[in-house]
Amino acid sequence: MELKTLAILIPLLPLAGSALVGAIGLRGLKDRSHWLVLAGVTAALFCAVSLFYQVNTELNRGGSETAAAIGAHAQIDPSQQVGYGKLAESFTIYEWIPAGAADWLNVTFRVDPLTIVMLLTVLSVSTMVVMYSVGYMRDHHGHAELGYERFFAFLGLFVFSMCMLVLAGNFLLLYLGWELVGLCSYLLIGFYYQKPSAAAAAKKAFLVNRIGDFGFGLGILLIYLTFNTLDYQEVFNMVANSKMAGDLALSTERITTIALLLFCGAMGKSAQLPLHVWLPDAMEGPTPVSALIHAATMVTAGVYMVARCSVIFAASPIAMWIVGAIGAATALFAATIALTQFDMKRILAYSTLSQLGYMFLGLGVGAFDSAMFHLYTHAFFKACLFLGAGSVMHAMAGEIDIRRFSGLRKAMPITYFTFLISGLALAGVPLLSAFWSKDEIIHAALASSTPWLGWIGLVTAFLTAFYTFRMIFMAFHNEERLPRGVEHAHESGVWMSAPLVLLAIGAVFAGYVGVTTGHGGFLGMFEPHGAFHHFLAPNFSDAKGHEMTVAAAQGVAHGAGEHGSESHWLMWLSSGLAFYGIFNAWYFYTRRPGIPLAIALASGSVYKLFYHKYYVDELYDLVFVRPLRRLGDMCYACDRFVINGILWIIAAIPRAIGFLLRGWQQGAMQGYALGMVVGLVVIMWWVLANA
Amino acid sequence: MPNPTALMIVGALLFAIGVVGFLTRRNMIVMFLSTEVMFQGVLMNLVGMGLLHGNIQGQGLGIFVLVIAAVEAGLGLAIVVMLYRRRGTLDAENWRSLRG
Amino acid sequence: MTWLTDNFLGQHLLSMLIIVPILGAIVIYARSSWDAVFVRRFAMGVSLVTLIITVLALMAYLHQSDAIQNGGYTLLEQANWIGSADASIHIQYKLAVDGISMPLILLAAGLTPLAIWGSFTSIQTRQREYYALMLLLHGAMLGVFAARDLLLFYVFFEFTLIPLYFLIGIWGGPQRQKAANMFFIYTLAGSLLTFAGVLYLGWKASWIAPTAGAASNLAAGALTFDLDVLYNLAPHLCSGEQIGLFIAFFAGFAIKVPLFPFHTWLPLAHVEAPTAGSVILAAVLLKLGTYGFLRLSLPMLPQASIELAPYVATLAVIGIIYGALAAWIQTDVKKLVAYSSVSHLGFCLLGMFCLKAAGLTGSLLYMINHGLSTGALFLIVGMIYERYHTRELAEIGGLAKKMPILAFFLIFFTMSSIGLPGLNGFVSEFLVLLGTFTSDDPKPDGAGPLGVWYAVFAASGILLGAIYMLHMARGVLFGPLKEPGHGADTSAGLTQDLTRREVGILVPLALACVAIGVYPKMLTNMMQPALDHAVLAKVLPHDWSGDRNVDATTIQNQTNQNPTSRKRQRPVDGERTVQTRKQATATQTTLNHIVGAR
Amino acid sequence: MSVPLVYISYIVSALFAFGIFVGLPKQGRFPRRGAFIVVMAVASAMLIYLLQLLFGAESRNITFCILAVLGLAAAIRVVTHPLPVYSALYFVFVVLATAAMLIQVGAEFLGAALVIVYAGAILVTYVFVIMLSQQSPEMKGRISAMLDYDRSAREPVWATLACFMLMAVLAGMIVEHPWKTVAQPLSAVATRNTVELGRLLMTDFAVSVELAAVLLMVALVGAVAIARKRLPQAADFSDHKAPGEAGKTVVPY
Repeated sequence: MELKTLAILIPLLPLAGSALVGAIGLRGLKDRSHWLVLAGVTAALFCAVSLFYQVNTELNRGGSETAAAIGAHAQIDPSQQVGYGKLAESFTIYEWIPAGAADWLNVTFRVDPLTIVMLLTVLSVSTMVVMYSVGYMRDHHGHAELGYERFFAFLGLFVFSMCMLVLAGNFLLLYLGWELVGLCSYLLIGFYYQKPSAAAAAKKAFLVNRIGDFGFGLGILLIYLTFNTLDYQEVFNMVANSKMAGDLALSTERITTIALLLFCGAMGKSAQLPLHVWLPDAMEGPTPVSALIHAATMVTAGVYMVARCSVIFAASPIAMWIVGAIGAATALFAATIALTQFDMKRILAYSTLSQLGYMFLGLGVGAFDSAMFHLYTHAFFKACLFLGAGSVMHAMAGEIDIRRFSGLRKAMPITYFTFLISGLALAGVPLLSAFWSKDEIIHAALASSTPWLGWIGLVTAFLTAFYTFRMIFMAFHNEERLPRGVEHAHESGVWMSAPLVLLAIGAVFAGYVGVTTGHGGFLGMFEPHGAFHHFLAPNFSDAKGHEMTVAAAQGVAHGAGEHGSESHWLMWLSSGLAFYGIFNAWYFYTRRPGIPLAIALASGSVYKLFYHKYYVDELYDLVFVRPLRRLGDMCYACDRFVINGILWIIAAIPRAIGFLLRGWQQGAMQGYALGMVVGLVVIMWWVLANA
Repeated sequence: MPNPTALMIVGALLFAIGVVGFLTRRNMIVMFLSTEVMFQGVLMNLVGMGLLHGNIQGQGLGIFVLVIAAVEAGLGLAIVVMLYRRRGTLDAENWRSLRG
Repeated sequence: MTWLTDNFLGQHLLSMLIIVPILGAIVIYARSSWDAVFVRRFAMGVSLVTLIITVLALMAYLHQSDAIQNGGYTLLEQANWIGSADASIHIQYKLAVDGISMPLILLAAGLTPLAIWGSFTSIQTRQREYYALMLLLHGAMLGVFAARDLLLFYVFFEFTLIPLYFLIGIWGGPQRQKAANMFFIYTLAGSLLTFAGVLYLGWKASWIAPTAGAASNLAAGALTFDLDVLYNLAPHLCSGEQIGLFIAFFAGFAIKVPLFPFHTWLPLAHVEAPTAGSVILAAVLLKLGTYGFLRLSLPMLPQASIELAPYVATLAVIGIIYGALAAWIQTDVKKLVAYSSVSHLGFCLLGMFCLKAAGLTGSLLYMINHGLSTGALFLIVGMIYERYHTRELAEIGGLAKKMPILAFFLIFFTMSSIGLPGLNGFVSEFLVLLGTFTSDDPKPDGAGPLGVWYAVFAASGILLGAIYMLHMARGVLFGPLKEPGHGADTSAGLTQDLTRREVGILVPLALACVAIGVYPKMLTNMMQPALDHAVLAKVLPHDWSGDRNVDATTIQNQTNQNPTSRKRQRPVDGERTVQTRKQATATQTTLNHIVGAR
Repeated sequence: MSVPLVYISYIVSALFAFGIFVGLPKQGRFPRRGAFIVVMAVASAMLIYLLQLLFGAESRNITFCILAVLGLAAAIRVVTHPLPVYSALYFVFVVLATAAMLIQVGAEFLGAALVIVYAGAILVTYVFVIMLSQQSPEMKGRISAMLDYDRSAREPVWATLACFMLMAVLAGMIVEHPWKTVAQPLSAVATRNTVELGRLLMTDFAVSVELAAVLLMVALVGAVAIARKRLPQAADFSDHKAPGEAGKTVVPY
């Protein structure tokens, strides 16, 4: 099929499934509702794969020029279209919004390597999660939960929205997808709407995202003001060319403002530091949702967006610095909180925050392809971890606090092994997927002008390994304990196990598309930067012109041995840290379970700070929510007292006159006659005076 | 031959006295009498002005004043009688239905 | 299409549009023997017939490609009302539609049947009078949008007050009399000033129009209120006159809209009004104010509009934030939605006064969208109220469990209201913000009077809007089930969840929301030429110090009723325009340079 | 010369107004007769002085002055006397004085008509009506025995104030105004007065005369129509009807 048809089909298939389920699910399909959505998402996945082959062919056809362009990036001709030719052109579906005289903001799609990567990631994880949900959203007897069809309709809608976000060819359509995924997140977090905490979490997620979107929307408006277009390629070309030509028409301040406003949106969506508060609460939603939306796909939209706008960001060193700093801060901050939590899903949520921080760190130092690589690997192992947690939760009748159970590895072997593998990947154990991607990011950071970001990354890597295995040891090891009310733990059914296994396989092997083998690097076999980076290279070739991106820009050359073994010390160091973290966790939580308590007691206030998530929620409540609420009270009071008071005063003037005149209005004829006489006298006097 | 201005002055005073009567008396019959006094004043003024202008038309109009006075007396008194029969009193204060 | 317009009725589609509902009202009121059920059905039938006539009018309008491309008006009907062209007074019965009024007529004609349908169970007393008044209101609303004579406009404008006054005062809530009085007096007080302005304009036209060559068939000194004549009066009004007139118009329209400090009647009226009254009030009657600004203030008083635009826009921005904050703390759901109207209409005015094509289109589209989504929200609130006889957030909650269909619609229209992309609210909100944000940017169509900061502050309304709407959705739908002790009252033939009738009311609105959100082109294609021609071309590119000969030619062109050959033609003289163009070209050159050889 | 004239006219107005005020029955008390007489005397004196000034040195018309004083005094008694019958009788004095004054200035016909119409017709009607209605008992110095509405005036202060202003403005205007000089001597008109008046009525005012006749006819019919209504009896008032409602139940005979 044609590229365009495929691109249109990809979002529409899940949407069709979702719409059908929404329309007839309640009456007709009931607990068979999943089939339509599953079919839609799977078909979309096949379309995406087909799209991938087409794009790959296209890239290879123009490959020589691409390589030349990248290789000779120092002398790129400003007038030349960037490497991947017509792929960069977005194609218009229809005219959407009129922005003044004969100027339309269109519904345009753009299919390029970055899109493909995101599509494949999103759709494959989605397929797994939809499959998993079929098992998860039922009780132990196989009956569907209340709202089963609603759940699948929302899932389908989410996949549609995410595909729109990814496929968008301009900023406005990106915003559409951006908001729609926010809506789906809202609906799915609030799936158990009768739980007040879920309802609150849904609202919070939407609102915090809106704060980000406020900035994002302004960024889009500013882009339109600056470039008079919202199309990706036109904007990027203008930025890139102005940078090349040293044109002053586009001041750096303007570009920085645009970049930072866009980054506001990314902070909201990807839960970066000041706006991270919604993500842990979002775990109130059903676990598949946490896996899909709040770990693998939606929250990475911010990363995707910054990567997509790499040209804009790369043009502003300040913005890049801020992105990196916030990423690093979030990574460390979230990891410290994760150390102290006991709710499995919350630990994973903070871990997600932390990993997203890594991605932004990578973006901030210009390693856009590495960040995307990490996004891609992270999707698999984090989804697997969440689904595993969901499996545990399902077996424990909804209990997820790791203090309440332990030693599950015997009863739930599949869950345990998949969880373990993904946990190892998360911890950054060598040869698993995250090892490659995380290491690349840290490497790029260390090589950049801000190496301290890399050091933060290394510390976080140690913490990650520790808290991951703290969770695994507490939940799956030691003697078997079950929460009250659960007679025996049992392994989940095939609907749930199959996705776990598939994702675990992904967690192991997904990293190898980004690795070059046979060059004699790490362990004598592996060098970073593989096919994945080649594939993405055209997207970031523009941005790599910037001096901040030197380290990552080495690209192909990196593995060729120019740096030799000197870069491999990092790989050894980070694997050592991972193992050290795992060892510590083992020691603390299996050998000497008293130690953590002792530490917690010894470091009382620090522990409490971590445990209460740095009191950020409380702070926001105090600083923003309450004053705003007071302001609302004031507005309403102003309405009732000030404005209505003024109105009353204005209305009192005629009322007072009427009150005065009422005395004259006695109804007696003679009274009126008196008035007449007085009037007559006045008139006559007036006439005489003027005679 | 007296000065017409003097006639007008007296007429004006008569008119004003009639007005006071109309305003102050509560007996409807007396109120009507007061209006008759006012008519006298008007009549004198008309004649006086006619004299001042040296023509007869003032007196001509005076005839009509008489006509109006007769009509007014006839109708007004009929109404007074009706009102009296309705309330059993001649007090004008008793009729206040104009009050809002 | 000739079959439609070549007969007598086809030539009087607009008159029929006004007369049919009013006749229906008279018939209903006169037939005291009809029982309530038949009265309802008859009223519904009349409103549907009106809708059909509207659709026919739309078809006839769309057939007039001239009107669509050049933004002129069509379906003209003209007759002398008071006086005649050769007398000293010339007030006409003149109806026509253009791309500005047609969408609003569609909105009014589409919503009234739904509002009437929605009253079937909620109105149980004095039904005959109720439906008669609804139809009367319907006719008056359509008349406002169709009128092309200022006095006729004003008559219809004021006439809408009377039915609604009774609708609120008789079928309203416990404080209905206070609300009705406040609504009536407040709006009337404002529009009396407007009337003074109207008279002044007519008087001014009476001695300027003949010299301006506007309508040579007019007798010298004839008092006229023909909009086509009045539009060309602007060059003859000095700055002070314009500002005075603007304030006079402002008094009536800003209260009607309602703009920020004049809005206090709205929550009260909304809370007390019966559901259908609220729907019509929010969806259509508030639009009379914005329509008045768009139709009268901007094109007639361009200089004052430009000068005062920052002030109006400031009020609008304050209103956006203020309304949103006040909405947030409400405990009465209906009051919350009412305050949201204040916030939303701030956007509407902001888009209007940024004087950019995008902003104007967004503003007009906002009128439609606000009508759809807020109207639907009021309907939904009414449905809840019918069942529980309360709207207090403290007394109801968790209704999603018992009323999933209602929950779906409430969330849907909430999302529409807070501007979720893909639904209608977003398109207009984005256009308004885009227009405001780029207002002082000379490209592509001249610089407007506002700056970036208006848009920045207004954009916070998006965030605040989400806050209060989700606050409401959460309170009503989510959380554990909470209902007043007596449970749902299903005595009037209702069911726990929505009945088929209620779903039937909401579905067309929802479909319209999606349609506008996904493919707004069908509306904007209609609006944009008309806005360009009838508003923007009259406000911005005009040069006030330039010579006035051009005006005469423009006037003649515009009064010419077949402006086929004029495609987006604008007067090209005057310093301002030239300057603007220079700037535009300069920018274009720079950009070309930036872009390189693209 | 004219300035003092105006002031004198003001003083006359004030005095007459004060006289009326004193003479009005207030708060159910009889007026103070002595004070009333004194004030009236002063007022009359002032009036005569004013009239003398107006007449000028060449013609001191004492008769006119006496008539004027008599007429005004009678008029004041009309409005101040508590008993309507007396008011009506005093009114006869007013009519007679007026007629005499008119005759004195040469309007003989009008004077005669005045006496005939007023004293002969209208006054009789008044007396009939007075007799038809309930009256206060004979005074005998006991005002409390009288009907409430006869023995207390309504807002005398404001009314006399308004009256003073009216008098002052009217008299001031008359005195002040530069009247056009007479086109023809008064005597020339006065000599053939009645003939001229008759001619005028039959020529210029012919239509008006017809109209006046019609008017009288209409008034006659109207008076009959009004008076012939059967009125609700006291029983009809027992249920408290709103003012104005009572008349609706009236049916013709």
